[in-house]
Amino acid sequence: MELNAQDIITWMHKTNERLQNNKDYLTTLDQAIGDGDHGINMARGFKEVVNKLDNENYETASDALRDTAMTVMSKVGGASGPLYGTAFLKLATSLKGIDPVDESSFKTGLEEALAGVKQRGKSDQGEKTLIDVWIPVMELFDNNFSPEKLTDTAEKAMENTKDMKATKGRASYLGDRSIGHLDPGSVSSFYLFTSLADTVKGGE
Amino acid sequence: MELNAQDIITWMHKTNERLQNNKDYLTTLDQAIGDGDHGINMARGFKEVVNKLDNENYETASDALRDTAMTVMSKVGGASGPLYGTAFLKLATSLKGIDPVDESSFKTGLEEALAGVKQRGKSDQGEKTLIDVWIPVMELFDNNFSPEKLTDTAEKAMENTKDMKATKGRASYLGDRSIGHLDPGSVSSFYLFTSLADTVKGGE
Amino acid sequence: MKKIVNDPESVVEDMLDGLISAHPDSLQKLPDTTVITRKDAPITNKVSLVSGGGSGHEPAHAGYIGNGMLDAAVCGEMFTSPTPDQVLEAIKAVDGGAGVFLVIKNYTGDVMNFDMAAELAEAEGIQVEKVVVNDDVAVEDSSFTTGRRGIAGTIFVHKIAGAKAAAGASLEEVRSSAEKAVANVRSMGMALTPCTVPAAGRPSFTLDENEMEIGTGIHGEPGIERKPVAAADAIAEELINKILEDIEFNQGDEAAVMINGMGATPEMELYILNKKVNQLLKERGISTYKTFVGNYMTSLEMAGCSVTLLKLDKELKSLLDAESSAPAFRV
Amino acid sequence: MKKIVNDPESVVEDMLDGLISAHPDSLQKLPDTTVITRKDAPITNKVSLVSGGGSGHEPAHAGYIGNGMLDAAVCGEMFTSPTPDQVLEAIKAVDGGAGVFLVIKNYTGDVMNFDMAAELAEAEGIQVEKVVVNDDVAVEDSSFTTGRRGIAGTIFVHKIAGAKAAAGASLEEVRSSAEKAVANVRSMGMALTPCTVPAAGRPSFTLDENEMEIGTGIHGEPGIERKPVAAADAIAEELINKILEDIEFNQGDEAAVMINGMGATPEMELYILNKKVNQLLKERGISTYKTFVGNYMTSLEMAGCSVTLLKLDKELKSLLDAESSAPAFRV
Ligand SMILES: Nc1ncnc2c1ncn2[C@@H]1O[C@H](COP(=O)(O)OP(=O)(O)O)[C@@H](O)[C@H]1O
Ligand SMILES: Nc1ncnc2c1ncn2[C@@H]1O[C@H](COP(=O)(O)OP(=O)(O)O)[C@@H](O)[C@H]1O
Ligand SMILES: [Mg+2]
Ligand SMILES: [Mg+2]
Ligand SMILES: [Mg+2]
Ligand SMILES: [Mg+2]
Repeated sequence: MELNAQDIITWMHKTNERLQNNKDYLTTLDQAIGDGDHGINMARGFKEVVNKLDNENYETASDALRDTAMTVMSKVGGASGPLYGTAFLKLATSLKGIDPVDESSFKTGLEEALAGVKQRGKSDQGEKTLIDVWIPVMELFDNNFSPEKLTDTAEKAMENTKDMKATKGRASYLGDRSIGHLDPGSVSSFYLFTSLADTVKGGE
Repeated sequence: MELNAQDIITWMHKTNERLQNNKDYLTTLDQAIGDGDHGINMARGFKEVVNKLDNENYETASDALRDTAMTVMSKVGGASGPLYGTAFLKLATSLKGIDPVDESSFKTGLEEALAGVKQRGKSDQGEKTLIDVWIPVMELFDNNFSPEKLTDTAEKAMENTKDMKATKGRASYLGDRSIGHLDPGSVSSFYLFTSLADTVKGGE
Repeated sequence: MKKIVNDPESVVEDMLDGLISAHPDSLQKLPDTTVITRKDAPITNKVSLVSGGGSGHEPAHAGYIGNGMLDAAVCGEMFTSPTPDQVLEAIKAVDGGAGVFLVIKNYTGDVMNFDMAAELAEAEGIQVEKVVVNDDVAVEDSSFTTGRRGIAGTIFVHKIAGAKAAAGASLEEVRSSAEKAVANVRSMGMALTPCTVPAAGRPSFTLDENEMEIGTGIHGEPGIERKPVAAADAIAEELINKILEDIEFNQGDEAAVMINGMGATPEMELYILNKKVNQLLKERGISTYKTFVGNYMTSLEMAGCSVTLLKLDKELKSLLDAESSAPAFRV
Repeated sequence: MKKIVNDPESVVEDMLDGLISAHPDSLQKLPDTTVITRKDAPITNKVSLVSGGGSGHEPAHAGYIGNGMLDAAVCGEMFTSPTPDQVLEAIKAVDGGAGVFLVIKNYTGDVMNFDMAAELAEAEGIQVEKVVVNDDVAVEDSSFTTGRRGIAGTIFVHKIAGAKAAAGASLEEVRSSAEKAVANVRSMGMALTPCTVPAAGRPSFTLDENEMEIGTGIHGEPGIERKPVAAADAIAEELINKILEDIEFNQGDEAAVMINGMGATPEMELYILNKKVNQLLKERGISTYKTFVGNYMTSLEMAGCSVTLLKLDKELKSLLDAESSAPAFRV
């Protein structure tokens, strides 16, 4: 796997498409155990991301990721804004000077992104948040990565959040009653990573 | 026809019963072309009237009517309170010193009651108000009165308000759209006079 | 009907008890009445203001009691004019020797009940004057009918008359300023949903999921037109146009604006409406002197709003700006 | 969904324009932001207060801008925490050299976004301190989870911290008084109906015609129990008991009370509730120092209420009594 600036743009376009198409679904998920804005937040933010990316020229993947981070940070809001923003920013910083991005560097980038998210969110694995999708995805890289596995892993991880009890984020107010619902942030993270898989596969 | 203090008490009891039983119906009528409180107002007021009448001793019809007037005035509220209050007060004043009340005096009393209502309400015949029931009823006395005719006349007069256009009271805001609805105050006046008919008939 | 109430028959009494509990230092309830007065009433030699009407329009009217506004509010049953004996108690309690001024909304019931109280008070030697507010342009003004209703514009009349009285004016002067306010104030309202009087238990009317009604009264009286819910800008335009058909403004005239919520309308929506109202007035060369946005004259949990314009002159401006300590209209 | 709006995507922007139109002399919007500040900001040498959060809770938070309360409010999208860049703009605009104090409600999003802004501001050489309000006893307080939410008690924290800052206190002193307020404030809410975010187009939850929910959050977060609508007195008792399980009051302790409407609750119902709350406090030997009844922290057109108690000491009482010119909290 290799990613250059154009791949990042493609990745974000595909992510945006999924978010726009599933805005209502994400909102429904968030209405069940949160406040019903996750779809609206992500759709608003990523619309701005692709807008931004389409209107600039990027030399490196890192540069495109940095603008993605800044746009997400200033346009998404809520909990997911600073978390995704932090993740992309850490990824961008970690990948600085590496172009195209190779699989091993990408894994290191994801590790640093995850560390940033955990610190920012004061959260960890098993608390029914998007972290529960990012960890298994991160572990896949530089190991036995393939686009199919990426989609598969992200999807399973997303589904696993259903049976978890939330201890962080808004769903934590529900305690045990959060069990049985998908975590909205994990679903948007699934869209992100399955879009990455599509990007790597090429085509469309 | 003759009315003494006890007849007035019986009359008000019968009126109260009808008002309590039809409170909801009157409210529905008032919701259509007014503000939906006529049933509530009249039921509240006449509950207090019978309460008052049951707890005092009255020598004359006039005395009982006076207390009826004062209670209606202070417990009904809205437009109907001062109008019915004025009517009973004028009737009481007109009948002072006449006991038992004969038909001819009663007619004079009703005439004075009507004059009071017209003056207080700045209203007259044909404006779709309770006046449209009181006028034909008044004309009946000392003429060819019978309890059956009283009920009949009041009922017809009440029904006639349906086709009128309101030019006074809350229904007047509707202009032509007030046509096709019974006037709530005319319906409560029908209850009043059919209860008087019952009282004169005796029994129950 | 979902409400935070105990016995539907005692909502007014319960509310007034809760009101006095919340304002023990400034308000009092006259024993065995539904009359609320300022605690320091009567104010010697000040003209005192009494307003009132049916309950269900909170903060009208008890919320407008305070220095520079009302001395007493007479609270009737739900949407039902208070009775003459109650109004009389209010008049007697607040008269400080300079007379009592009544602010009456133009409904048959209010007019009759307040008039009777005024007659009774005059019989007891108290000077009484009054003004009848009829700002609602949804209703045709005709001398053959009951005429226009009194709605949210009443609050401006309280303010003007109250400031005049607080400044030491005579009963006659208060009446003259109040009449000027009435002559220059117009309102127009609309509803998205009806409201339910607790004792009635069901709404006074129904509207379809995408219907609104223009011109609904503050007691749920039917309005003048039903149609699909329009955008805020279109609603603003319709309400403003209807008002400006009724009262002439010249280029450069100044107006006080009230964007009033009917009870269940989020403040957000009132401000969205205000944006357009402000712009429309600007386009017409009318200068907005002051704007009041909030729940001033409500209809229980009705969703909807009204817009009020008060055309100002120098006197009205200074009276509008004068201090008021009334909790619902602090200036 | 029936609302007085134009484009559901631009409700916040439209609202803020309408807000500025209504208060042109006291408020301003920073260009290209959703930040509202007092017009005379920055006040030299005064600690400045910045609060904010998602929109839809009006008058929170822009209504609390004024002398003695906030210097700026950062308005996020509907129910969505504002972003760090917006909070940073607010901090920069109001800093008068004595530092900026942030009042944050305890939601993951608010905490993260405000923290990031604080880090950015500190990097620019501005002193920043903060307090996180967590008054909602409907949520269990646990160090392993997100902890209790911030709801209507936040208004009292604005008032206390704002009065302290207005009195010339240092950033550290403001923080310490604000923390005292947070430690002593508790709230508990309930809902009769849900609300609808315009862009979502449907309510966040549904309740049956005779159901209420205890403990609902101000963003429609599910509460702790659903049951048939109870009488006002029973609701008062349930809310007060839940609060008093969480904070100890001793005989003779004084409290400030807030009876807060969620947006569509008639003031009448709030006063009916207050009657019982007042009585329950009296029974428990708690003395009511001041009571605030109204819409202070809403959830759009949700019907329901919350009760807040702030346990007072001498300092908190004098800060509560200090002057405030904020339109939604005039003292
Ligand atoms: N502390 C946290 N750590 C990691 N992820 C979190 C945390 N809190 C929330 N999230 C993620 O954010 C998502 C919610 O995002 P969103 O609805 O946009 O924000 P908000 O909860 O502020 O409305 C959750 O589904 C969860 O995946
Ligand atoms: N000016 C008037 N003259 C005579 N009767 C009137 C007048 N105005 C109203 N009414 C009567 O009063 C009735 C309404 O009473 P009610 O509903 O109790 O008062 P409100 O209209 O104040 O709510 C009407 O149906 C009508 O019969
Ligand atoms: Mg959310
Ligand atoms: Mg009526
Ligand atoms: Mg009425
Ligand atoms: Mg949110």
